[in-house]
Amino acid sequence: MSHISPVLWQFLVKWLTNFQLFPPEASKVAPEMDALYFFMVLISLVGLTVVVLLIVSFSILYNKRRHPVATQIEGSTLLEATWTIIPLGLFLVTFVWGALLYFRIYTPPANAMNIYVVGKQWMWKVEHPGGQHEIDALHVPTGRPVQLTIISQDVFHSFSIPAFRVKREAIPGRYTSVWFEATEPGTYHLFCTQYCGTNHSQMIGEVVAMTPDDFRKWLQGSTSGNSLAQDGERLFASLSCNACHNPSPSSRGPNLVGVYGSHLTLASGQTITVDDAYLRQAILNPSEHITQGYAPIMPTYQGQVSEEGIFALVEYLKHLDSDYRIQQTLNTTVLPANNEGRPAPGASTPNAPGEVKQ
Amino acid sequence: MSEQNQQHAGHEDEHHIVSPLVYLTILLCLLAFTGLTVLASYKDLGEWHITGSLTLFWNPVVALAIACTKMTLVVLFFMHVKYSPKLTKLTVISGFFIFLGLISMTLADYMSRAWGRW
Amino acid sequence: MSDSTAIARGAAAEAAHPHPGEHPPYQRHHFETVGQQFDATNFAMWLFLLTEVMFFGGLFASYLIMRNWYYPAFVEGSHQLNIGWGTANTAVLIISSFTMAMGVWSAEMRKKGMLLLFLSLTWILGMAFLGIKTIEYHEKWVKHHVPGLNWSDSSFLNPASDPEVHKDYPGDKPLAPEMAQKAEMYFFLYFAMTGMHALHMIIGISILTFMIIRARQGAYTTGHVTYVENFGLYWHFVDIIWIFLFPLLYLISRFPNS
Amino acid sequence: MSAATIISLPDQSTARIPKMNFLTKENGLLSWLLTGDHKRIATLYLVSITFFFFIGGALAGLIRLELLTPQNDLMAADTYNKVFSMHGLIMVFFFLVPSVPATIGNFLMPMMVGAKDLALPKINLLSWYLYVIAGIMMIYTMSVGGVDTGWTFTTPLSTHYLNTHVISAGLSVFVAGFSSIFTGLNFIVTIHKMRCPGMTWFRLPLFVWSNYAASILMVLGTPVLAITLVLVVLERTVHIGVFDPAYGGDPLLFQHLFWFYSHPAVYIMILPGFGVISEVISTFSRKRVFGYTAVAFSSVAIAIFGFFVWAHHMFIMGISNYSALVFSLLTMLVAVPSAIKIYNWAFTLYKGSITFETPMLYAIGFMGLFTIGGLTGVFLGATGTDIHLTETYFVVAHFHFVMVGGMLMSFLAGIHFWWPKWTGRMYPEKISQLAALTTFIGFNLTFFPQFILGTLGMPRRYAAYPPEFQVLNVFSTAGATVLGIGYLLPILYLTWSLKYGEIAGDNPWQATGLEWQTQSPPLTENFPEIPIMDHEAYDYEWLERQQRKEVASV
Ligand code: HEA
Ligand code: HEA
Ligand code: HEC
Ligand code: CUA
Ligand SMILES: [Cu+2]
Repeated sequence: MSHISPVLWQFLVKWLTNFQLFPPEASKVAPEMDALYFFMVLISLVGLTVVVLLIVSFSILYNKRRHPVATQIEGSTLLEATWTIIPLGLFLVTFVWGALLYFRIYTPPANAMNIYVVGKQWMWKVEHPGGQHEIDALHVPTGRPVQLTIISQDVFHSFSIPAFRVKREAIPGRYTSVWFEATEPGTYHLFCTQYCGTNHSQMIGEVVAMTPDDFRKWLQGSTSGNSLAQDGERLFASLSCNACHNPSPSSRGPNLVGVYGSHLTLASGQTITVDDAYLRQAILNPSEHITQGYAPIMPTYQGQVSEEGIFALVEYLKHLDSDYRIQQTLNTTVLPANNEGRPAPGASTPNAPGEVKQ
Repeated sequence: MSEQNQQHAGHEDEHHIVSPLVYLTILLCLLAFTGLTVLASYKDLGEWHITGSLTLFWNPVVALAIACTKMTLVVLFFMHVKYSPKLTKLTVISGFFIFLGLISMTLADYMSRAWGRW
Repeated sequence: MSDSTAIARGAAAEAAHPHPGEHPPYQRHHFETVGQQFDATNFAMWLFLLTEVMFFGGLFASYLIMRNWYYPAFVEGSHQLNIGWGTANTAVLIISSFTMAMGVWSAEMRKKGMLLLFLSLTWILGMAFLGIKTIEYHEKWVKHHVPGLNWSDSSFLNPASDPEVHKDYPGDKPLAPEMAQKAEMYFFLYFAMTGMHALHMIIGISILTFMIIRARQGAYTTGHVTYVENFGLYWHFVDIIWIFLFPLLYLISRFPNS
Repeated sequence: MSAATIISLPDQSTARIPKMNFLTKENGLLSWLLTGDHKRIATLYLVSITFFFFIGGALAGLIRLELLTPQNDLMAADTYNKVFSMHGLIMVFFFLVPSVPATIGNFLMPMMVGAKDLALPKINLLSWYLYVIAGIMMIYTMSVGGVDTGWTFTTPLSTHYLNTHVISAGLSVFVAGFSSIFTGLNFIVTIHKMRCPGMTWFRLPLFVWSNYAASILMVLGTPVLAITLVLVVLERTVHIGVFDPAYGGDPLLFQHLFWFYSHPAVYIMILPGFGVISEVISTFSRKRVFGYTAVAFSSVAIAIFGFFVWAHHMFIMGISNYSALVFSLLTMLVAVPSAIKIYNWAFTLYKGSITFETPMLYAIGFMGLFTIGGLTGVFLGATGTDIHLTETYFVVAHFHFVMVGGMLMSFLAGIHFWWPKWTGRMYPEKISQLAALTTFIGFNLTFFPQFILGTLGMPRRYAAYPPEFQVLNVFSTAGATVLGIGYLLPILYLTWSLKYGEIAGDNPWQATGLEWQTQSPPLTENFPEIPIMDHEAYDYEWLERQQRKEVASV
């Protein structure tokens, strides 16, 4: 042992103590993903072993010295059918299994709490509905499904949390989403996995999964004062959206109360369901989809609102379920101290009167 | 094997020299179709609501159908594919097959997105 | 090739080498027979056209998707095109395809005069096409419809500012600014597609010039029509591309859903 | 290794390399630069791609050195990005795509079908010139500062956000693409139209079949890449276009168009290699390839299905879930023909009479490594696991297993196998066996740890990484050094053998292909007279009869 150089020795020790084959399983889907992964490892091993066994045994048995003259064989339909059908069957099983998992990871449950993520060169900006902002970090509670709504403000990025086995591309100009439910409190890697230019490898951070209690504490400790929806409300007023979108019968734009989740008929005759992505489009490219019965007069807000601002507007519109809110905004640009409207999750507590800062 | 034979069979009948009369007929057809497609474009041919969000407009459909017909005429007669060996026919068909694969599978992705654009 | 190699490629080739076994001068050394040479080059030309199909395929795919995204902009963009010129150009190109086919026919019939006539006609029609295209491009330039280089949205922000077009399309409404911008995308694709097509025309006309010179020396009327025939394929292919560009760019947006 | 061998060389004391052959036919630089001879063009290609391989390899060395430590200490992040981008671009477009088809394929295709040359010799030469022009453009790009888009030119990064030399790199790949289109086109025409009498489709060597399939992909896929790159270049120059959302475009459209080429391209990169393996396995087990028809058709099936799986590179990129489903299913289907091939090769050994010369060692290495590479491709093709594994080192390991463990191994197998035909001389057997072993070991050491890294979540294209990944990276770098030696050896001893190698004679392996029935190096016209094919491919009994006849007549 003494002959091994200390560097090498240290190295080996380090390796043996830290050796892992897969990252921690810290989310609900992680064990499911790993089950499929190990199933595939297993069939791969079987397939590979068969190949290797065949090669090795034939190499020994039919070595030229042992078997100087080859016996010519055409082929064998039966054998060939065997090794067509068995791999095909196994591949199809992985396909179905994989597809189930894929749909699971990319179909958020209805009760998921929503967190917004903006990727930019080279950082992740996270917006909680409660108004907490984070950079290159994401705090989430355990035991609760969390949906991420992701967008990039410049190039492709990709939001990856290996310990949760989830990953989703951040695409410029479009929302994507992914969800997970953390199970183990802890700190995990957050990577940008899509090559995005110079500091791609610096676009990393950490995901902190906390028990619901800790999470609540954290939310309170890191509040910025007003919720995302309130930010949105303020934007709604300052961009004078309410000039057109108000409950008065003479308003030029449709009333936006309850618009989220509703079915709109467009001038083209198409019907669509209003979701986050539609709201974003309606603000940035209003003329692309004109609601039936309205003139295409809404101006574009491209270049005037940041992606975070749009998130705020979207969050506001999502929770806009009574005319009262609009009335309020209409009447005064000073925010009402105690607003009605369903408060955004996690945002209720910090909103004491007078706390609103501009 | 079959192709080997056909390749040679090809030589014998392949150099079918198309008569100028055929060319002239095709030319007239093509010009007529050009006229037709322009005329058709000046008329609103309406639309067909398949389901709520799927609507088919007849104008583009007609225009593209005429274009396809014209293409077929050019390919078959001016380019002699009608008189060409099977191999040439197969080549043409496979080209369009892959082309349609590109277009249709790309468009299918766009159309089946939950909500992005489209 | 097998025994059937002796079969010459029809009357034309037969006359070219009356003594079997003696190769005509245009037969390349590595081919066994003229027939094989003809088949091979002809097939190669077809394969090349396949690559061209796929090459334009990328453009067509882009166009279809963008048109569906920015439908109003593409509609009004296309209203800026002059269907008269487009139709004229389509006719010109179709006729040139006809003259090209006749050129091939003359070569096969060994009519040097006819061949020269038809090749020259094709050449003239090709130039006419490019001429008309130049007029159209020039108009785009004058109207500031050249994306990236000389662009202004005004015709789309306010269609009435463009009385000539507005007269024909009174239904055109002012586009919202961000949609009007997308008309630039339409013209980008318009220039990319017609430009790529025009490039093919220019290449074709250059080859045609060379062929006319060679044809005057009697090159293609000795029974060796491969070159003319293959060029014909290319020319017809370029025609076909236009046959699709014409409706896609000029015609199909005349009646947007109202 | 076993002492048993099938090498049968002529008596070295009397043997001479034939005076008249394609190498000696004409002399002088011009006779090479203006040649129409497919064998000379193949030689030109061989020299050029070897050059680029070593550039690409040196860049790989830099990558591995940088990744030795978690920090980016050897070079700036920017430089690292340029290094792996150039590594990918050069290895893919300037080495692997032309490797087997444009060199070995060019050399053999006419001989295997019994023709004097490819159907279009001038186009063939043009293809090499295009390659050289593209190569010069790439070297220019590299010398003025390189490009850091990754080999995938991802928009909008490439169109809007970088100020490196995207345009010259893009145009270079554009030109290289046409070079490969012309090679493919030439092969298809040659296979259809230039077969010698009696050479029916099902008497063709499997090498021809698999190159045929690859050529279809080249002819139909590459133009889409070409137009895509043109659009990228236009977008960069006129600042309006269809890919960049800032101009209203759609970056996913770029992904669709790019992968429409680049997935088929991976089969362009492997199918010709499959062909080499068929030839080598058959020759060294003295047996007809088991299930010839299935192996032949599986190549064509891969080519056809291969066109319709491209979006498996985009599973997490926001394509529709239903699309993902379809593409995943097709990916599974396209994997099956490869499985068929592997098992058919394995069964070719059954009741054979096997020897283990270098090409065979490489071929066996290929079978193991390609199986691993291919099966891990299935991990990525399953939509669910792809979410976790995509864009990590798992993908890097996957494609190095198939490209380096697969195609590069088969390229080396082919080079050794046809070296005697090409140069008339044998390579030194013992040292080359050592080289084969070295590459195999080095390869596994380099890339196997990357599977684990990828599973652990280490992202690809990272100049710096969290320290806990270091150990495996150190293994990988150590392996790359061994691998580098493994690749350096052949170039040394092969060069040596040009002068000092034993004289090979016409058919040192006692192989059945038509190319072995002519002198080595072959005549410019390949055969004294056009052969007549009167037996199946890999008919070793025919070969024996033939040899008996020859002996009798002497
Ligand atoms: C030579 C090149 C080559 C080849 C042949 C392949 C072959 C395959 N590839 Fe690979 N691939 C690449 C080169 C290649 N790939 C490259 C370069 C990338 C990355 C590009 C980039 O992003 O930079 C990539 C990326 C890549 C991805 C995208 C990953 C991602 O970015 O998320 C996927 C996903 O489906 C994939 C799948 C496959 C599959 C299913 C095959 C199949 O064809 C494999 C088929 C083979 C087998 C399956 C093995 C043999 C089978 C057996 C022996 C049977 C076993 C028996 C039993 C199961 C019983 N590849
Ligand atoms: C044909 C294709 C091919 C080949 C042969 C190789 C060969 C090698 N590749 Fe590469 N690789 C790619 C195609 C290929 N690669 C592609 C497409 C990418 C993706 C790029 C992207 O993300 O855009 C990639 C990316 C890539 C990465 C990931 C970079 C990243 O994502 O950050 C790594 C890291 O280990 C790597 C390593 C290697 C190594 C060690 C070899 C070795 O096999 C090379 C061995 C050869 C030599 C070493 C040369 C011979 C020896 C000498 C010249 C002497 C000098 C040697 C030294 C200084 C060591 N490659
Ligand atoms: C000039 C008046 C005007 C202003 C200012 C305006 N809008 Fe609109 N908006 C409209 C009209 C008219 C429509 C319906 C036609 C359409 O879909 O474009 C509309 C549609 C919408 C829709 C789509 C929902 C639906 O029912 O059609 C949303 C969401 C929306 N606006 C949000 C906003 C936001 C957020 C702002 C401010 C940042 C804003 N609008 C400012 C006039 C306006
Ligand atoms: Cu952001 Cu990589
Ligand atoms: Cu792929």
